[in-house]
Amino acid sequence: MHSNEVATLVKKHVDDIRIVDDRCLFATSDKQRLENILRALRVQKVTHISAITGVDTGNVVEVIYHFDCQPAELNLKIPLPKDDLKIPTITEIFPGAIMYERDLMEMLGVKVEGHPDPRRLFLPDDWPEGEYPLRKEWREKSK
Amino acid sequence: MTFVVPIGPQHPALKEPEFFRFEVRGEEIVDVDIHLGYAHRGIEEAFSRRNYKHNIYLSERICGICNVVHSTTYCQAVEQLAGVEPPERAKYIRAIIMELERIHSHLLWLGIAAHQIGFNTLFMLAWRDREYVMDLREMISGGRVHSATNTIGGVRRDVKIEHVPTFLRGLEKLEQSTNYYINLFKSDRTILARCTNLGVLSKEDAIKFCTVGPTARASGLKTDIRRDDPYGAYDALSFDVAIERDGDVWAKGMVRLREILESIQIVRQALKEMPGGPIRIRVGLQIPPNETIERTEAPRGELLYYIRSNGTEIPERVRVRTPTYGNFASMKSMFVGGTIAEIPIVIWGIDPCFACNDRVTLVDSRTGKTRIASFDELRRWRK
Amino acid sequence: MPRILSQVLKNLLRKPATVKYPYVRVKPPKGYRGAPVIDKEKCIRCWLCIRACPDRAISVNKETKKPSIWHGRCTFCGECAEVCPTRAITMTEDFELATYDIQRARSE
Amino acid sequence: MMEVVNFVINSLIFPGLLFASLVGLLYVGIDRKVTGHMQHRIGPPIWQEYLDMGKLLSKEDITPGPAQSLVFNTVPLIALGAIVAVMLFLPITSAQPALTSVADLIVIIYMLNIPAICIMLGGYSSGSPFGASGAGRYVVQLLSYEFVFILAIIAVVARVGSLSLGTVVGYQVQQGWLVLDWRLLPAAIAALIAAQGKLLRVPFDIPEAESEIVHGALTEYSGPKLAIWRLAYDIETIVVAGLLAALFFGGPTAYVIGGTQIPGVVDFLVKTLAIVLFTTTLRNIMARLRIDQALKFYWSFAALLAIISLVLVLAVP
Repeated sequence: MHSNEVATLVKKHVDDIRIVDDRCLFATSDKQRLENILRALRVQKVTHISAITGVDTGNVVEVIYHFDCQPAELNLKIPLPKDDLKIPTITEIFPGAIMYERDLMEMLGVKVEGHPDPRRLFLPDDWPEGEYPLRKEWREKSK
Repeated sequence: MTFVVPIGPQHPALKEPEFFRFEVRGEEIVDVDIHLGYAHRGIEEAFSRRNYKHNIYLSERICGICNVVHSTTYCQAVEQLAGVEPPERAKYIRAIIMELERIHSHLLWLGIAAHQIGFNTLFMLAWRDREYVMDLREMISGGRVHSATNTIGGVRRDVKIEHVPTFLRGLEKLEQSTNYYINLFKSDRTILARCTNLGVLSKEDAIKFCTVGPTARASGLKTDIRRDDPYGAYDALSFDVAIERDGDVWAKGMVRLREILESIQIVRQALKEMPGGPIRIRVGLQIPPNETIERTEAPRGELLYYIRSNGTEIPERVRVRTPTYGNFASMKSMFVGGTIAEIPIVIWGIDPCFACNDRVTLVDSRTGKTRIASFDELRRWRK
Repeated sequence: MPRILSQVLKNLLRKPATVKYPYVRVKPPKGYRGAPVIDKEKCIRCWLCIRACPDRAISVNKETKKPSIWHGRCTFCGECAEVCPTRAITMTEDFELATYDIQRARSE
Repeated sequence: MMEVVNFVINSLIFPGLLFASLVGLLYVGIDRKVTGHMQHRIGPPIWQEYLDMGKLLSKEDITPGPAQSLVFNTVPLIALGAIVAVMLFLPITSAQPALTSVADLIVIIYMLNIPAICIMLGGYSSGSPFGASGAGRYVVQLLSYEFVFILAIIAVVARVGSLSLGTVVGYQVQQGWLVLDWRLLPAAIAALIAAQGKLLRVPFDIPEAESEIVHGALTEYSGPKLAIWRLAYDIETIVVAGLLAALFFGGPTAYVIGGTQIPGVVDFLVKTLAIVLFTTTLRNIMARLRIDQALKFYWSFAALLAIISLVLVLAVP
């Protein structure tokens, strides 16, 4: 699917869509509608998730899902306020996301609900609870 | 009754530190668990503490073997953020160096795979031929491994006209020996005995776990970013995507060997069709707030960079998703049901690059007691 | 097996592909990025190299007031040589930089 | 008195420890050099094994904590002693070995297994999972090659009608090399294959496959103890080659060329070197098999060769 087709597919579930070019688009949604988008993508035979990125922007942690829609890449942003850092897992629909969600949990402290294997991935086992190295606060602290 | 066989963090089958915990019943593997993080260097965080120019060299240091593709992806992403297009000639030079890197990486894979199955002669021969590629890379970039060729807005070194004959001679030699290896791989009884029907990744599992690169292609999944989402000069270059159907170690090796041949063709074509003109343009490094993703096909598969800028010379966030990271989820389905003797070659079948993989966190000397000692030790040793 | 056997026997009669390194040296090609050296006469103290260096390997020598490159951090990217307005920094072909004292590994 | 002096000289100097270790180390050195050239590189100098041995002997003797036991410390010496003892039973200068007994082939077969058993004991007592799994693999490997090896020897014995190695060599002096006898050719091939397994060379280096289980049973050994293991292994190389030479390739024969008497020991050295180089070539053109594949190979193909030979010898007079 090219960007326009992806845009029409997900249009009713997202707040805002920015088409960069034929093969790249950004969209913003929220976690209630996430599953609808995933199902819509799945119906259209989108199976590959390239990565999940977490960005700390101050008060909000943005979780960005990068879906490979052959050839367009859909970047789906889910902003999460810092006092409610919870997001449902997508591993039931995209099992390949299992590692990325573990990474997201330990690096940014986003709680992925229903994840089958919520252990640490990169950080050592004795890493203190509540310390998330890619958060803004942590950067201030470690300067 | 099951018992646990630890592989790693230091083990002769692994060339880099990583820990695999195999649960076995007799000789049969029933479960596998991977502990990552022994080579953490905190690169994603370090990216947002340096300016765009310095980050080129940081991105090259993520992985030694595929350094050019890292820096190319990074530079292309920053060029997209800045809204500039590098000159055509620069794109071709990037393509040439990236393909040379693919050849070198796949020959390195072949050598170590041969070593894992105890075939030391093939190991030595493959690495001898890899030396030809290294010489070519040294000739055009000035470094055997780290090419330091890419810069934002183009490349720093030109391919000179007097290099071309040497290039064609070297590629000729490589093509000969690659054909020899392909024939050897197809016919040698001991290689077939050790590589076929193990570590099988079915096409369904390859799709399910989002595998990338040669690992996916060996399972019959026709995916190649160079073809699916062409970047740089790949729009204009023609090549085939090598795929195999079996999904075992042999198929993974075969895909890589055939890709070497394709890469040789690409380099030849690029040398012939390379346009003249400048090789770099100046780019102002005050990049307005924006975000972008860039995907390329590294030797091991799809490489993804996500960069967000914030108007300063320093990026807000750089996310790197390396190919090995994408392939780890599929590892369980490759191992379960196999035997202990297969572990090294199956691990090596996906061509893992742990240094690529472990780069996300930041090592801080103030949190975590075990860290204090090791970090202080490092410091003392340095002085 | 026959394929590799013939290759192996052929190799027995050929000259080995390797060389005895410390006795036989292979010269690096032109444009090799080896240890950077600073020509003090040419240096005009613009400090562009310090800004360009991605590894912060270049510092100012307190006595001579000229830059010096610490090889312990240098990654041999060649940015300093590229940025230098008077071509005072050049990349040599010297790659044998092992030393017992890491602090003395410097290009003054 | 004379006998005692003779015995001491035999066991310590010639053909015992000194001679065997000098030649064994040299042969493995040649093997490594030739391997290097076969792999299109220079390879180590021929005397590299002597240097390695000197280095290992000069190192500190370390025994890891879990491996502290009498077994772990003594098995290298037992292995070395057994393998040097076999040297005394081999015909080296002439058809007559330094020590003889009525059925010395049986003694040799037993003695050749002692180092293998010692390696297993060392591996199991080392307290390391790699050592244990290497020892486990060694058991399987021993089960696979030993049967073939013994069958091949029995074929020879049935042909010659004697269990004495001296008689076998004497028989060949009159009747020609046994390998040229069409009935025994399959047995010779089977014995060479078994020797490849006995000497732990690719494709049968499974018990010490370094990319899978580090150094197998010898993982925890270091310093002088490892040196003794290496020495035992190097002497085993020449012992197995010498045994094969005596069984199938005519044993040591003295020649007269141009009026000069060339002693049998030269013939012995040439023949053993040829056999070692043959195994070197084999190990450079193959990949390591898995243990189950090796077992299957020995019990099907190699055993079949040996059995065919035995049947032929018994059936065709």
